[in-house]
Amino acid sequence: MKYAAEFRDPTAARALLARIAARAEGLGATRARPIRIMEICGGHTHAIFRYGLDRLVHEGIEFIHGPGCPVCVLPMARVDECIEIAERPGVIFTTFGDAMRVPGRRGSLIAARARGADIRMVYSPLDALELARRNPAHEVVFFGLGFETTTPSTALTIQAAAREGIGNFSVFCNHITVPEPIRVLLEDPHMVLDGFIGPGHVSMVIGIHPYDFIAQDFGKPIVVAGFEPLDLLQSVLMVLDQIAEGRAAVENQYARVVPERGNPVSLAAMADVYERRPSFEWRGLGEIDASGLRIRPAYAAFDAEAKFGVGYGAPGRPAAPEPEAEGCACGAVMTGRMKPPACPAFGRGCTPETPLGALMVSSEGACAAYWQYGGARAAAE
Amino acid sequence: MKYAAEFRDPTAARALLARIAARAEGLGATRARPIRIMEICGGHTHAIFRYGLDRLVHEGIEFIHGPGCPVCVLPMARVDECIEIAERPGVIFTTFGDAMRVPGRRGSLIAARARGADIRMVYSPLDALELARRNPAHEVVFFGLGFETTTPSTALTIQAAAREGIGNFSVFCNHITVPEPIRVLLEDPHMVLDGFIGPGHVSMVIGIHPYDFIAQDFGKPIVVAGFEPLDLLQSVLMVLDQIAEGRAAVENQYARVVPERGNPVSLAAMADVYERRPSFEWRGLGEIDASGLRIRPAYAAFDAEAKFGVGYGAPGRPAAPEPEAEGCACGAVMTGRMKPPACPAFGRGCTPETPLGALMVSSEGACAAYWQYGGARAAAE
Amino acid sequence: MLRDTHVTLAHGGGGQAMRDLIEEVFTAVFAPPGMEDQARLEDPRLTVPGARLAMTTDGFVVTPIEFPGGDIGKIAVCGTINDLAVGGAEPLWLSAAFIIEEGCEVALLRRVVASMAAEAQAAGVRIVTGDTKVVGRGAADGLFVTTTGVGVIPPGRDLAAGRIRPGDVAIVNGPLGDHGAAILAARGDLALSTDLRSDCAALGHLMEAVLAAAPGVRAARDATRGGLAAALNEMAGAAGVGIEIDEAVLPLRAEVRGLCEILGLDPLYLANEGTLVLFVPPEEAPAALAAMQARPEGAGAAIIGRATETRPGRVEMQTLFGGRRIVDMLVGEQLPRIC
Amino acid sequence: MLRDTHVTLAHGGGGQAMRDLIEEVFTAVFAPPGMEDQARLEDPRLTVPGARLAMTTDGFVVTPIEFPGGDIGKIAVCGTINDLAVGGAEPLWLSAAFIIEEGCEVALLRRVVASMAAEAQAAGVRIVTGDTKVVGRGAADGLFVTTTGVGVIPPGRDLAAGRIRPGDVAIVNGPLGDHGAAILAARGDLALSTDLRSDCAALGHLMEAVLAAAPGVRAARDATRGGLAAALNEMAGAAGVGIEIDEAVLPLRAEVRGLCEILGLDPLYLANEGTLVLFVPPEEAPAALAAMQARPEGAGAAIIGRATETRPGRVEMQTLFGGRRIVDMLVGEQLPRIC
Amino acid sequence: MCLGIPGQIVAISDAARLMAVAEVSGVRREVSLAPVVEGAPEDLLGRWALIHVGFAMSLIDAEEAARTLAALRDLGEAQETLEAMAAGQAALEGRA
Amino acid sequence: MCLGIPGQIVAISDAARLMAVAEVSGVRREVSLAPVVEGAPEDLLGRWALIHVGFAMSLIDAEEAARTLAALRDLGEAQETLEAMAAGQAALEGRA
Ligand code: SF4
Ligand code: SF4
Ligand SMILES: [Mg+2]
Ligand SMILES: [Mg+2]
Ligand SMILES: [Mg+2]
Ligand SMILES: [Mg+2]
Ligand SMILES: [Mg+2]
Ligand SMILES: [Mg+2]
Ligand SMILES: [Mg+2]
Ligand SMILES: [Mg+2]
Ligand SMILES: [Mg+2]
Ligand SMILES: [Mg+2]
Repeated sequence: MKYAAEFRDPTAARALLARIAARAEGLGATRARPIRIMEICGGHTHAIFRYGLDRLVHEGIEFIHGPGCPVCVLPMARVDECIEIAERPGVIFTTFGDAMRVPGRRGSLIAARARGADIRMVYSPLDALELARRNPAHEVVFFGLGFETTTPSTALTIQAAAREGIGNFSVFCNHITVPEPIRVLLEDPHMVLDGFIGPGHVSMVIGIHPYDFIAQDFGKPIVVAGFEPLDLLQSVLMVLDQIAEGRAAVENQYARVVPERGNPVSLAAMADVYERRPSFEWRGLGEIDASGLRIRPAYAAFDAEAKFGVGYGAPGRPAAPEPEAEGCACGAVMTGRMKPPACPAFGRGCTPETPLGALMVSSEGACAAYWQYGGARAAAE
Repeated sequence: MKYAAEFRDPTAARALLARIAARAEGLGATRARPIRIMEICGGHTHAIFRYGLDRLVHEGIEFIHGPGCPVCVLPMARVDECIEIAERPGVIFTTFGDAMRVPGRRGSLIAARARGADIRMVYSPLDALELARRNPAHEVVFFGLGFETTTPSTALTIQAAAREGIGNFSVFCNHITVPEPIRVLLEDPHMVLDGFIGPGHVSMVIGIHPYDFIAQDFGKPIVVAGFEPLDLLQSVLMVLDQIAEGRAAVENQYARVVPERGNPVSLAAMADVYERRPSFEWRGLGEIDASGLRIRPAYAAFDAEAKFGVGYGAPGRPAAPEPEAEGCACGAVMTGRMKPPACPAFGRGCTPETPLGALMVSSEGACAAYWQYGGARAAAE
Repeated sequence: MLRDTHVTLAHGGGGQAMRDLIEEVFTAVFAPPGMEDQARLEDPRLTVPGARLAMTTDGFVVTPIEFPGGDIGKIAVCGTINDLAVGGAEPLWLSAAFIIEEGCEVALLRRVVASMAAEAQAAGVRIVTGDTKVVGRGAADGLFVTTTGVGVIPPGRDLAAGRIRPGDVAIVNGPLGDHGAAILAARGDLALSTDLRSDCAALGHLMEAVLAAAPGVRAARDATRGGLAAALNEMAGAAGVGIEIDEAVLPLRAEVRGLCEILGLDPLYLANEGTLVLFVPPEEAPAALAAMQARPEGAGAAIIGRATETRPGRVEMQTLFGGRRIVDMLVGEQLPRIC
Repeated sequence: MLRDTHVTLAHGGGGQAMRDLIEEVFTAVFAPPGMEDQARLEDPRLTVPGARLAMTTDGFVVTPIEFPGGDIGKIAVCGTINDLAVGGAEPLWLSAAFIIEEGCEVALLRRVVASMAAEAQAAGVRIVTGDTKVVGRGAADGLFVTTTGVGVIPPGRDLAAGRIRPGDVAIVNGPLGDHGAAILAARGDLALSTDLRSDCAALGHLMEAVLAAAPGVRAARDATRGGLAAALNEMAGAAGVGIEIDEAVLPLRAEVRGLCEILGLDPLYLANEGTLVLFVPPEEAPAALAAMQARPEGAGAAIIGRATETRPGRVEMQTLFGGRRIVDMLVGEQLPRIC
Repeated sequence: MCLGIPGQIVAISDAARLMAVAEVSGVRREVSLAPVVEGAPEDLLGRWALIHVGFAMSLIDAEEAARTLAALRDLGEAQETLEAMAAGQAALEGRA
Repeated sequence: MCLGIPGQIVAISDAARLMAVAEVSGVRREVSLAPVVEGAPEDLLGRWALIHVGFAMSLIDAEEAARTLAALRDLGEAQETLEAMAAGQAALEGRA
């Protein structure tokens, strides 16, 4: 696979690992006092575990798994609202497969489908729109989920629906943005992070400058990275180089895909279709100001919240965010203060089959990744 | 079974058969020159074959099977319209099982259901109304089919729907009336009938006087009969008695169920809900003036023809009645000029599996009854 | 561990959830021999010279899944045992394959499995292997069960419809149409209620008792789909004989009659799930009838007619009223006739 | 005579329509022995002292019913033959039970039946008995087929997962995940198109060839639902050994890799329908591999790993990148991960 | 066929909506009494009615039924006498 | 995970709606070129793009890719030299 296989070469990996080790030694990093690098993005978390990078890098480097999995941070209330919509007669509810297993108070979308709701997995919002074209007697709702990488596709699909005048298509918008929770993490007085690996696919849309505040305001290095193992290792090395050199800058390891200023078409579509919500709830993190997007009134005809009267502002909706489940340490894990196996629920009350917390829900959640790839259990043996 | 088993007593039957034979002899009836008695009603036709009465009565008595099976006389165009309605998205189409097999140009309701239409068999129009209550997001259409016996039940159901304000219920009205086709038959210059057995269940609603014209205008005896075998034999005897005595009157053999003036509640409901159509098509008989009912404008909200824009007067509907299928002799059989096995199609092109004509469609059609109970094939052996 | 109350697609996905479902709901109750992909079986009766192996399969799709007198599991075990038994085979082993609709209650599955295990045990048969598949909501109607049975036909035994001779006597083991009528009422869409129960029963022991008492039995059929009419027509056709039955002696419950009157149905075409018809030479008829009546599943047994030389392949009925009519195969499905 | 182009409920009603469908579509092609309710069978191999009877069943529910490389009928025959073959049984007889949705095309049924007959003939197996049920529109997904297989395990042969020992070598007969990937693409709801074909194949002859060349084969499994990962985990658990596989040598087609990248899937969990994994003592591994590679259905055979003493019950993979990871059973169903 | 069947009113299920339970040979079904009710629905308990498509269409007149039956029974008895005579005659002839 | 995957634009399926066929290891899927098209859609034939949820989100910059790869390759070659030297050293030590 071009532009992928080349970035998995084990020989280059060994070289990078050696350099990383040398840098870590030079910085005096040890298992007890590690350099803590947060990979923000769930895709990076997944790659780290899939390729075993956490066990290959020098023991003085610790990966902290950030809040960048849109599935993990989806709060219960939003899942409940999905189900509420999906169970309306005549609705075809479409979603990425990722969201099917996320638990709400009345169970997951899988459970709702098993109860009879017409819920279908699609690969693209364009496929949902096509379903709407083909099923004029049904209302087709697309579950818009994801960070800035995914947001433009939903915006472009809504624009297409508006152009074609498709009246039976709407989006239940749960798009969220990456920079805001990072700021929350950095403002936390218990913050222990030394640097960041930035999500390359988000930056392919928004460019690298939205992260300037990380370097400028908080003095932390950040490298926007690709998703192959060599991309990740190279980015770790670039973060370590900055630390060693006493610099803090936004650097772009993923220049083959990420333009410095992002993608103008996507940015324009987002600006046209969406506006910021005053705040949005993140599972495990609570309400975060200006961290979510909603559909502008001009596109209200395509807004499932408006069409079905659900979501923020709907009558009877609880104002306060959902408290974390009893015994769940997701907040501590997500802010880097605890490793998954240290959570008392890990592998006991909380498994991928019966997730208790956000991070066990998606295979990109830190706890699920620990579990799936056996890091935890192997370590426990 | 009370009021049923008592009327199946073989000893009494033998007595009636003996009296019938004596009367037939007395009247000089022979196989070659029989007395022809038409049982108007399909229910009577069915009972005659089920109990083998045709083979038990004196050979000088010939039963002629009349047009009184609402399923048999349902024209292709109306079946097509049923399917057109049933295939609309969101429609639950309900019908008595009787109508499922009747062929239209695009096949039967069974075929439409197999293609995906939501078609359900019910026992009562009240069950269709209940489906409408339970499925508010669907339009539930009831296929109103039948003679005066059945018409009041549909009318009472529409009145109930109107009282309760149920907006998703409507009736595709195909109710027809018995007297009009009888008049057509009697006006036929080739008419060969000597008397009639009248449909007892129709008279339980309309009373016996709507048949006065048969006796008064055409001089033919008619006896309104019950449905058990003794009822039928007694009625045959009563017809023969009239003939022997040179009388022509409307008599009531079925007084235990049929009040002379019918049922006032049912008659009022029919008058409230229905009005006569200028004419209606009968399979095998063509258009007959004032022989069908339609829903009055006051109940248009419950009229599927109005709701879906189908039926008489709909744009594109062929004005002329469907010509009989090539080689089909239904018209001749239905008017008593031919016996089913004499039809060239009988048992060849036309079987209950692949009915060509109306009379093979329902098990109450004369041809189907001949087929099912082996009259024809046994005779042929 | 199985925590779910309803089956989801995960339970058919080949992963841990499926393993849990299979182990806790199925194999824990059926206790099949070994856990390989195939059961490995031995029985001395199979190696007797002249013994033949009998094999039969049926899919079961009944709605509702549980009904008065049984459930889909009970029918699935009884039906396949009966298809072996009517051929004179001693049933030995069953397989059971489940197709489960997403959303099916686990508790329902447990009840069905328990019912199968109980029925199999009572019949002296083992459920030795199985399979489960889960399909999406709307892709099946709750639960389908397919059972396959293997049995052994002792040397020298040969029941076959083709062996029926004119004069042979037709016997049924009980009232007709109970299953079809009970199911029709239980479905609820016609809003009829009755106290009827399905006749669902395993007839292996009954057949062995009859064969012991009347070794000359020519042939037997279970009168399932298409009812007595279908079984008799099939036998008349295979044997090239006529069959004549007498309406007056047909065992029929009053409620079955009532339901048929209300819906314009003919009880001869109603399905049974524990009713067989067999033909015996006239001299063995009393012994066969007595052997049936001595068992609970044959308590209502009756002689209903006989094979004739006239009209080969044709079934006729002497009506209660003194007439005669042909009893043909059903054309199409039997639909309620009302209007 | 069968005139309909589509199946209706009448074809399951027990009457003439059903008889026509069964006779013209099924028995005319399968030509089962006799027309009783049960097949009556004999085979000299069954009466050899020490021979055991093997029995297995599977329901098949694949969507779409026809797909590149096969159809539901081909899988139904191959899958059950394979479940017999991986236990060392020689497949003899199959039953086939069809659950058909109202509206199913008769032409499709004919193609499926022809495909089953051809596959059975090629595998040297007879389809000896069957059943058809028709369910209403929406009560099944087109067509389900349940096959049950009976075979004979020659005396002395004993393949069982419990017999795997540390050091035994794991061999697969060809590329992984072709079936799962081909089906996912063929379904069309993800709008992906590929040239992939299902690996659907009967492996009875392959197993016989391997057992002839390497009689010491310990155990085999067909890696169907849950993929290679499920088969290996099951074997590791049954044998109480660890299993270690090497990502670098796993046979995988480029398109399967591509599809997995696009949808965030793991090919180890994709279903196969003609792929088995077997364990042999190391000294017999070359012979087993050669015997496989000599046949078309084993042309892509490869040694993929071995049993170990460490971590009993656990499957681990050496990653391409030099790391190690646990290959666990799938949790729930594998869902596309996209956003 | 305008299938109608005699059923007995055995319970009132919803007096306001004139719904009752009718029984035919042990089979029960809810039916509307609308066509036949005059006073209180309860007055119809135990009565027989002709049931058609979920409605009690007509009350069965027990007296009329008895009258018809009596006539038929008389015919039947006359017939039995005739048959007995015929049988006696045949027996005599057979013996002769 | 914002799963994105490099795919090659191999056909234009609907130029008016900016739809094209992208191929990843022989797997084809229709995608929207909206985010990346500037001139005629045909100009993108043969180009590689980052595909995400049915959209070509970003064109892959072949030069940048080559640059990154070259750096990694240099590292790798240096590593191989180092490893060879280490192996030689180990061998020498082993012999010693
Ligand atoms: S193990 Fe479960 S509860 Fe604990 S941190 Fe992880 S996801 Fe949260
Ligand atoms: S046999 Fe068929 S075509 Fe001929 S009269 Fe009867 S129904 Fe009509
Ligand atoms: Mg069978
Ligand atoms: Mg059977
Ligand atoms: Mg049977
Ligand atoms: Mg299986
Ligand atoms: Mg019975
Ligand atoms: Mg199996
Ligand atoms: Mg299998
Ligand atoms: Mg298997
Ligand atoms: Mg069968
Ligand atoms: Mg393969």
